[in-house]
Amino acid sequence: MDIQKTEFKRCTVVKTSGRIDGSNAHELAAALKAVTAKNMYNIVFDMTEVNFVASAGWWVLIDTQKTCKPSGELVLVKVDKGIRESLNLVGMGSYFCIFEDMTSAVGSF
Amino acid sequence: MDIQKTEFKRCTVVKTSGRIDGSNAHELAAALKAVTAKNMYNIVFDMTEVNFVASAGWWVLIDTQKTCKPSGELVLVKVDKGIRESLNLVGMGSYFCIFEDMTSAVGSF
Amino acid sequence: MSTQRFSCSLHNLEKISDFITACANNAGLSDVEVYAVQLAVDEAATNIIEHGYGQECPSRIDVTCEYLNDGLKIVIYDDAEPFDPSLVPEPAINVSLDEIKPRGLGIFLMRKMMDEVVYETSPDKGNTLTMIKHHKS
Amino acid sequence: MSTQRFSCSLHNLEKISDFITACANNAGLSDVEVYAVQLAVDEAATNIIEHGYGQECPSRIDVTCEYLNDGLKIVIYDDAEPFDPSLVPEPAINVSLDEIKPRGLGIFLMRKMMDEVVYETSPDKGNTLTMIKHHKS
Ligand SMILES: Nc1ncnc2c1ncn2[C@@H]1O[C@H](COP(=O)(O)OP(=O)(O)O)[C@@H](O)[C@H]1O
Ligand SMILES: Nc1ncnc2c1ncn2[C@@H]1O[C@H](COP(=O)(O)OP(=O)(O)O)[C@@H](O)[C@H]1O
Repeated sequence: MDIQKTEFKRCTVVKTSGRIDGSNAHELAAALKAVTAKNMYNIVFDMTEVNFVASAGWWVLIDTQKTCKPSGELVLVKVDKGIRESLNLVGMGSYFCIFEDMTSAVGSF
Repeated sequence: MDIQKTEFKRCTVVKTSGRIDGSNAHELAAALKAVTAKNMYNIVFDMTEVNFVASAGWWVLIDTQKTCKPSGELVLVKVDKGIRESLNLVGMGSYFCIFEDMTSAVGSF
Repeated sequence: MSTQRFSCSLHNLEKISDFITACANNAGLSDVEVYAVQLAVDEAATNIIEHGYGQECPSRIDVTCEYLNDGLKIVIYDDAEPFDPSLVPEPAINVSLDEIKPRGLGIFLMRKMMDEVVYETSPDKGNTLTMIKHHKS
Repeated sequence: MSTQRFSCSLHNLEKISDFITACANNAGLSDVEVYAVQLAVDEAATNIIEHGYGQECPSRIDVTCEYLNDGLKIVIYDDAEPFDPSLVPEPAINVSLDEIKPRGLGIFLMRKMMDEVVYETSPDKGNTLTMIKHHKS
């Protein structure tokens, strides 16, 4: 799993691509923990190139959101329609602000 | 001259397209003054679709930069090669931070 | 009808997904329906590998796609210990972020994503999970 | 060689640019060289309209493109009052933002952008500005 991080003045953008499932969710968890461990709690997760998120992936993001709040927040960018619908179906859509573009996400911090 | 403004939490993005010359530089000036008049001194000027800037245009941007600093700053995004070279040639390149992409520009505030 | 056998590693989740995605597309499901099938099958296979086989991987998972007139039937077979889903509690949904407890969404998601989800198990014949997705129209 | 006449409105700057851009492309100039010609001509035409004719617009500007073996020659003619560029002070360049004073960059830019810039003027024959841009190689 290839994970890129970009630090901006007020937030860190984390980006990966492809599938997030039971085989690699722990890698994403480690990458996000490395960010919050530096007390950086404003995180933008760029999902432009993510095409699948199993519940194992959502638990990682929910866990990160719990760590970030209330001092900061994890927000999502460019969430694919199918992914978004599955998130809403289990009532988890309300845990994340979802932005349509990167600029708006970074500009929200 | 079509000018779009988008307000983010820490900065305002101003975007136009085409030519900035003696015939329309005053329109850009008015749009930028409307931003600084609201005490918003962090401005990103999106030049992705700007293909020509005469000195009349640079004076507007320099004037805005003087108003913004030191409380804020006017930064430029996606400056075309020819435009950038002409700016450097007259020693004005140093007046502006130039970003390659929107996210970095907005993320700098 | 088409069956593929996968060894029980989490690293095969993507291969399983590729297989059932092709089936779901062939069955004429819409993009959102295809995603629903992908998610349900992924959660099911993950459970079998993690909970059923306990990551021990002595065996395999058989996935069968069967085209129906109005959609797709997927059968997932494993020979791990018998699993009785009626013993699994319903997850708490629509709770606040503070209250939510990790895990326990897989089976719930499968039921939400698919039109039918049936677990059959017997000590000698293993576990058979049958899931059906109908087209919308 | 090709000449076009433009009425002296700032709104014609774009048309003037379109004309000389086509010439510069035909002359085989590179993108950066074309931009240099666009900028020099735009500054020159703006000066004629703003300072020469003082926005009064009683007359016109003639722009001529002439292809050279090694580049492009542009001649801009107006019949406004005679203009003597030797009276124009050099702008202060590379000063800090606080110190920079607006305006006075046009002629400087023209000279930087073009290889030759020659002003000729006479009370009866008007002002002729000749600018040459050579290709790099
Ligand atoms: N195929 C299976 N074999 C054995 N146990 C299972 C199986 N599927 C689910 N379970 C049990 O049911 C529980 C709930 O499963 P599920 O809803 O998928 O959530 P999760 O896998 O996140 O815990 C699991 O924690 C496990 O104890
Ligand atoms: N074609 C012209 N006719 C009359 N005056 C001119 C002409 N071009 C330039 N000038 C004079 O020279 C000055 C400097 O011109 P220039 O370097 O282009 O800067 P700017 O136009 O920004 O003042 C002008 O302010 C004007 O007084």
